Amino acid sequence: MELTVESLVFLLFSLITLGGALMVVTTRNLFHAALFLMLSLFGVAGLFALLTAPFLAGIQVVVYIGAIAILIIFAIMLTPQVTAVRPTNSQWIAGVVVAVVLFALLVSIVTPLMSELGVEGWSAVFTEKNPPPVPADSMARLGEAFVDPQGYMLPFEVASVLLMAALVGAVMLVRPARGAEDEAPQAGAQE
Amino acid sequence: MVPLWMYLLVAAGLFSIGMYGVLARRNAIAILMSIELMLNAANINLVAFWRYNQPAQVGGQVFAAFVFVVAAAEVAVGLALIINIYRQRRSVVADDVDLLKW
Amino acid sequence: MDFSTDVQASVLAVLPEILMTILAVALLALDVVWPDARKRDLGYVAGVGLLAVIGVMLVLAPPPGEVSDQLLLGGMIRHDQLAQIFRAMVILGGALSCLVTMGVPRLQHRGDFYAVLIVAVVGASLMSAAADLIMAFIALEMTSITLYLLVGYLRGDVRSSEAGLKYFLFGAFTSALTLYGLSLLYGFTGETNIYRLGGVLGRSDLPDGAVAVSLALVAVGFAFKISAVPFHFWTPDVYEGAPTPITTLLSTASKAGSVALLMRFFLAVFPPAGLLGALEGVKDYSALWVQLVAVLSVVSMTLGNVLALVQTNIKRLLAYSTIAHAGYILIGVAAISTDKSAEGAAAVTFYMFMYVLTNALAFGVVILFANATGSEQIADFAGLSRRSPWLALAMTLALLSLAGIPPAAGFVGKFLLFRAAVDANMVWLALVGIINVIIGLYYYLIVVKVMYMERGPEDGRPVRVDTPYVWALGIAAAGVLLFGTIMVSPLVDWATEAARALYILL
Amino acid sequence: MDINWFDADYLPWLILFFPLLSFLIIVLFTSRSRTLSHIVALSGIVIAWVLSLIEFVKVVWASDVELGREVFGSTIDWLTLGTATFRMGVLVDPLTAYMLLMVPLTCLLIFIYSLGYMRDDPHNTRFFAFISLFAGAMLTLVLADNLLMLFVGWEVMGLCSYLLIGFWFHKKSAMQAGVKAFMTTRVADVLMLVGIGYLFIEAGTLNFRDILYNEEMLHHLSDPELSPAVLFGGSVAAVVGILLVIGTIGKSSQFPLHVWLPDAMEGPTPVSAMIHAATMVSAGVYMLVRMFPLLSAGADFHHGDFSAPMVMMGLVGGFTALFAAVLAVGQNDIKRILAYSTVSQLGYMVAALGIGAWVAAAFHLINHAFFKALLFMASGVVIHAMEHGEHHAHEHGHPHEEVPEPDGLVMDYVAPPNDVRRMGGLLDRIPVTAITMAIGGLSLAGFPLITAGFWSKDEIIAEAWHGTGEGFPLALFVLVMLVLAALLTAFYTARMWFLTFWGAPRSAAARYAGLGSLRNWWANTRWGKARRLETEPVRREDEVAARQMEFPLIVLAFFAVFAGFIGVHTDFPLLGALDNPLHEFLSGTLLEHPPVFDLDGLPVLLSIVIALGGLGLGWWVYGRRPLAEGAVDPTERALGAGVWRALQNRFYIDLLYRRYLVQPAEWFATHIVIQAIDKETIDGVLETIAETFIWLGEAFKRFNTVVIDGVGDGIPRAIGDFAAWFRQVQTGRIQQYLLFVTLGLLAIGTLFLLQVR
Repeated sequence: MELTVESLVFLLFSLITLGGALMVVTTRNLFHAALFLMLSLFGVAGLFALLTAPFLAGIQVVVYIGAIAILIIFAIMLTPQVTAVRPTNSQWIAGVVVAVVLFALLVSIVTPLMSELGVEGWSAVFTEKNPPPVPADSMARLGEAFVDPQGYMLPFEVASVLLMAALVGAVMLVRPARGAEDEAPQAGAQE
Repeated sequence: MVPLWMYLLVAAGLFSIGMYGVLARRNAIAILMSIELMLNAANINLVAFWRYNQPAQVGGQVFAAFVFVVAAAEVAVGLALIINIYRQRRSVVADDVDLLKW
Repeated sequence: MDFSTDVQASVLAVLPEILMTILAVALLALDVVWPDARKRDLGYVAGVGLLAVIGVMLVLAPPPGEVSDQLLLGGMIRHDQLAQIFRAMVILGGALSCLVTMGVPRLQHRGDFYAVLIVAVVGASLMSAAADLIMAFIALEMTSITLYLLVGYLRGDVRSSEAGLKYFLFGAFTSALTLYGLSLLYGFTGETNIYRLGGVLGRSDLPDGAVAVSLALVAVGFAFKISAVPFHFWTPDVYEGAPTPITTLLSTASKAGSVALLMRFFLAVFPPAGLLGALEGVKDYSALWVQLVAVLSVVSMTLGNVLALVQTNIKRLLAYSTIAHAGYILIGVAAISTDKSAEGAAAVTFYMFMYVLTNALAFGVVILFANATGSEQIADFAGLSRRSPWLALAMTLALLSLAGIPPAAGFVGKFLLFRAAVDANMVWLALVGIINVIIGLYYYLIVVKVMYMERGPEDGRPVRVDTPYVWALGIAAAGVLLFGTIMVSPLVDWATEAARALYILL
Repeated sequence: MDINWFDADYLPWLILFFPLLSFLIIVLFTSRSRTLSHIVALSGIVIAWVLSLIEFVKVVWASDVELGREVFGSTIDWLTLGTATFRMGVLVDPLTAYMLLMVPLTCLLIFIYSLGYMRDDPHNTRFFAFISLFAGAMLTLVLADNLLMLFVGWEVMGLCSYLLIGFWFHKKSAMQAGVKAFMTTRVADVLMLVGIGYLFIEAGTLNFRDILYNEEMLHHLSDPELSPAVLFGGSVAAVVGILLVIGTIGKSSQFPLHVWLPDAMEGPTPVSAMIHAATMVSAGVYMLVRMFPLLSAGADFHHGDFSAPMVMMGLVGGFTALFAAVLAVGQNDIKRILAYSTVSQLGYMVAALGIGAWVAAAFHLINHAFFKALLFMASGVVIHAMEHGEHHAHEHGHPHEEVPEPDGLVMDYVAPPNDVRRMGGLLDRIPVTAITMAIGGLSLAGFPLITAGFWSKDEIIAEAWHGTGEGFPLALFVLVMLVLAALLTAFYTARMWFLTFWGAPRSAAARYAGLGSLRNWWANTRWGKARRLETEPVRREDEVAARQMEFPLIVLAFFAVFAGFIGVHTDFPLLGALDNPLHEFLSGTLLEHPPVFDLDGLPVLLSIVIALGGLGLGWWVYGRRPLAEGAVDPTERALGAGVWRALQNRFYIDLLYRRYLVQPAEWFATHIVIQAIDKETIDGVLETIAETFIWLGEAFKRFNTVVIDGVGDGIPRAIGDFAAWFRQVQTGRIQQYLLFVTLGLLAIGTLFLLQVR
């Protein structure tokens, strides 16, 4: 890979993404983890932009970083832990092993690595470097596809119903108790 | 441009890191964040494949957009459940939630 | 391949979903408008409304064989008999769940609960018709996300909340795995339509390993939904903790939709070479999933049955029974690849149909009983036959059906499944199934024994059965009995026709 | 639809419908009222019985026009699968008609008997519900026109037997016996179902007429060339046949699956009668009789060419007949004697089918049902009388003999009221029972010429004799086994009867035994006074109950004698004048009429000799000098010689037993020495024979306990242990679950990768 500006930018965003992700899963402080999550997601947004998908990059920033991550931060603040607990559980070593094995498995199939190591017919051949350019009206077509009955109108509508149901349910689940219909906290609610 | 497999490599890495987080983090919210990482890995895959294989179509982008929607709904629901648990137990450590077993 | 653009057909194809969405919104509105005292009737609105949707669907159903291969709405939906029959059972499962909800004091008057429940049913219904990866993913998530909520809906109840969290974490994790697999499949082929994917995949020069791994990733999501071992761990905990109507829904609608999607996906995306017209050089990946399904089937049946032997909570027992039944169903799924006469798929369809009814029946009785006594322990069922003979009889019918004893429908279902396996040259699988049926008998009959043979402390005090229950249990029991005896033929015919639609690949 | 339900074609539906209806009504509506439940149950079975008689008459009347080629029946389509259609239907051919004569009648009598017997039981209504279902299931099985429906009835009966054997569920042993019966028969049922499935795949139908009355089909199934199978001589018919025979081995409790039946005695006695005579075990043999054309397909057994299922039936049946007869000799529980006797008699029928004696097997099936139902119900009366006696003995100040009830199934345990050693002299107490039981016993033993049992048994032995004459080894084996078994049968029947009714009472309970009826009258006669019978006031309901129990005995005693005359060989002097209507009638069921062999005097003589010999031996040992129990009672002491003898006897068994365990070699010597010194030679020899059999019975019993029960109970326990251990994996910790999921994924992925390489 020759060092073009593009590849440098790619490396930068990749490092942000992966580094942020690593911090998310390792850092002790949950609040910091959420901030690193935002960082990592920002890296992903950068990768999207690099892939000429400005719309998705935009949503990534607005929805993920602007909404989801903020929601998570709120939740973290709503659930303060009394004591600073260990960040990892007792099976973290198994977790590392499993994650590494899975990574190796995925790498072996989606990169030409195995071919370069001389294993025939194993790895994928995703070595494409120069794809055709993205049409200029790509974003407009994307927008049309969402409302085109012969495009993706159905999933679009379904997704809206899904969001509605999720929000109704989530609100019902966390809204403060009201009247007799609501249940008194039970035995499990020890302090 | 950068070859396609590099994007896939980043996605695979992100996915595996997320998986480690799910398996190893104690805090339920941290687990939720790790799941978000995994979903983002899939999204990188989708967009990268779209860009390199068929930029003239919109399939990959649409797919990725729907993943956003689903992720948003999932986070909302997940956080509601976690807050609910917290109200009862004053703890969101996943391992402590083991009343139901055997 | 072009997708049909027929507007009328398109609307008809998603009419049940449209109607159900309207129903859900209407319930939310009524929840606000109606006075509290009347709110319990929301359950009738939901349950009867869903039943009406089935009616509308069946009345407007395409005549058999006419539109069996139509891909509509940009290829998102395939409107065929398979979708129809699975929709029918999904919605039926939902309707029965709504009716039995009316007996749960803390849920019966909550319009939002019914609305979310119906959205879950919409998701499951879309799963049975989805013909596109995007649609399938959205439908899958729609069911899952709403079910996470519903499982944890009892706010003050520690067990419900815990079950909700567990189901959520398990589901979100496996759906991430599935999504990754789907993204790879999309990437390898550039296609999202299930029916186009198969052809592209078969003719591509992709490395086999890549396809195999993506298949494994996707399979995890399906295995989770139908709770096959080793992706079953959530099942007992969630079944026990969830509000029982939701347990009913989990084991009926959610499972049925997943089974439909599973069959459609495997058969269309990784078709056996013969189905693609035996072109030269077409790759055949079907052996992979057939083996996987067969192995999952064996371990699910065996572990499910064996672990059920040691349970004392009836909901947990039924959870392990569900795992075992996932194994039985997978017997039929394993048989669908080699068998052009569609027997395997027909057997699975029939089995699922009867399973929906049977489980609704069993859980209905469990809810009633739990409300009356506050207990879900098997031991507390002692003397039920003296307290409420009808209830005991209904439960016995459900258990006989699960155990596969005539005259309940379960017998025919198991028979068809095993026959399909034998016809597909998987005699060993059928034999494992039969051995498992014998093991299973034991724990089902223990419950029967407890109900009929033992005396409880409250002998003679009948369990009160409300009107909605009479309806729900009556429908389910009649179904179990009729589909096991005189109505077998019509249902098998329908299932066979549905199964044939599965094999028409575009 | 315009159906005349009283047409012979549709009537069978009604026959099986009413008992099932009674079951539903009792369970759902009348379970709180005893009287109503009784009425419902009784009306159900009475209607079934009357309709069966009508059907039977119609069939016999129609048999002028070649019944067999024309049969009655109707079918409905039940399940269509592609080209194959399952139909549910009823069929009445001569064999069914013959069964219809027996099944509803016996069931009805058992119902009447149960009215009296179960009078004081708190779960009375439930009992009637179950036996109604049981009867309905049996009628379904008998009337079915295809194997699938037969199997449905078969399974429902299995369920009922489980419920009924475990009816007294507060007794742990009863519960365990129920489970054991169910699980044991299930094993065989599953194999049978596999056979049915295989038959369906090969034949495309399960309808009896399409398979069994269809030469082409039978030929197709039995020809290894046309339809090759994997095992057993290469024909489908053979494989299916063997699987069906296995089904019967379980259902009719043939060796080695006979273990459940003796324990099944834990159920109420009417249930035993039901299971052992009218329904369950007969169903197994009935199925074989029904499927005989398939079992014998392709074999020319008249010329020594037996098919694999037939050889299997011959070997299993023959062995079981003798094996169970030996066991019966060693029992002290009156119901267990009868239980083993049933096993033995069923072995007779199975063996008879093995050598092709089809008509004889069916004949014996019916006769056996009559006299065995009689014997069981009579034994129930005996037990009732003994319990009654125990109660009264207690009231009269006799110490209550406390035998602690065992915790679960114990082979050795004999409930006090069932123990023949504690009986004796019941003849005066329950004379009607004693006499009817004697008739039943004689029929079982095959008392020559006048009992039903003689004619059917004789016919089986005659056919075996004929086969032996032709030089078939299988026939010789069956002949030897059956003759020995017949000898033992007569012997243990005599032993049981004499121990129960003869001589003097051997316990307080026996002395006060009675039903509270007839007894007063009896006791006031001079003879009764001479024997110092106790009197007591009789309550009216006791009187009614006693009649309810005795009436069925009398009816059955009639059949135990006269049911045999319809099957007497035409050439038989005098009685042959009846012209053997049975053979002619039943033959219509088969495609190829079974041949009638010429009457041979030798086997008849042999039958007479063994029956009389066995009975004589029994009389010599038990009747001539009746057994008495220790010198508790002055009356017993008066029979000094007998008491001494009894003591000697008991001591002797213990000694033998102990010696055998300690010093096998010394045992024989001591045995001979004692015989030589102490006893007259002939007595000694006879004693030895009797004792040997008893000892053998004990030994078999041990074998049963240790080996067969051990394995049968061991496997379920192992599964349970595994489950309890594996359960630990479900820790409730979500992340551990997810780890397992990931491991599963990795395993699948790795295996896939290895495979595509």
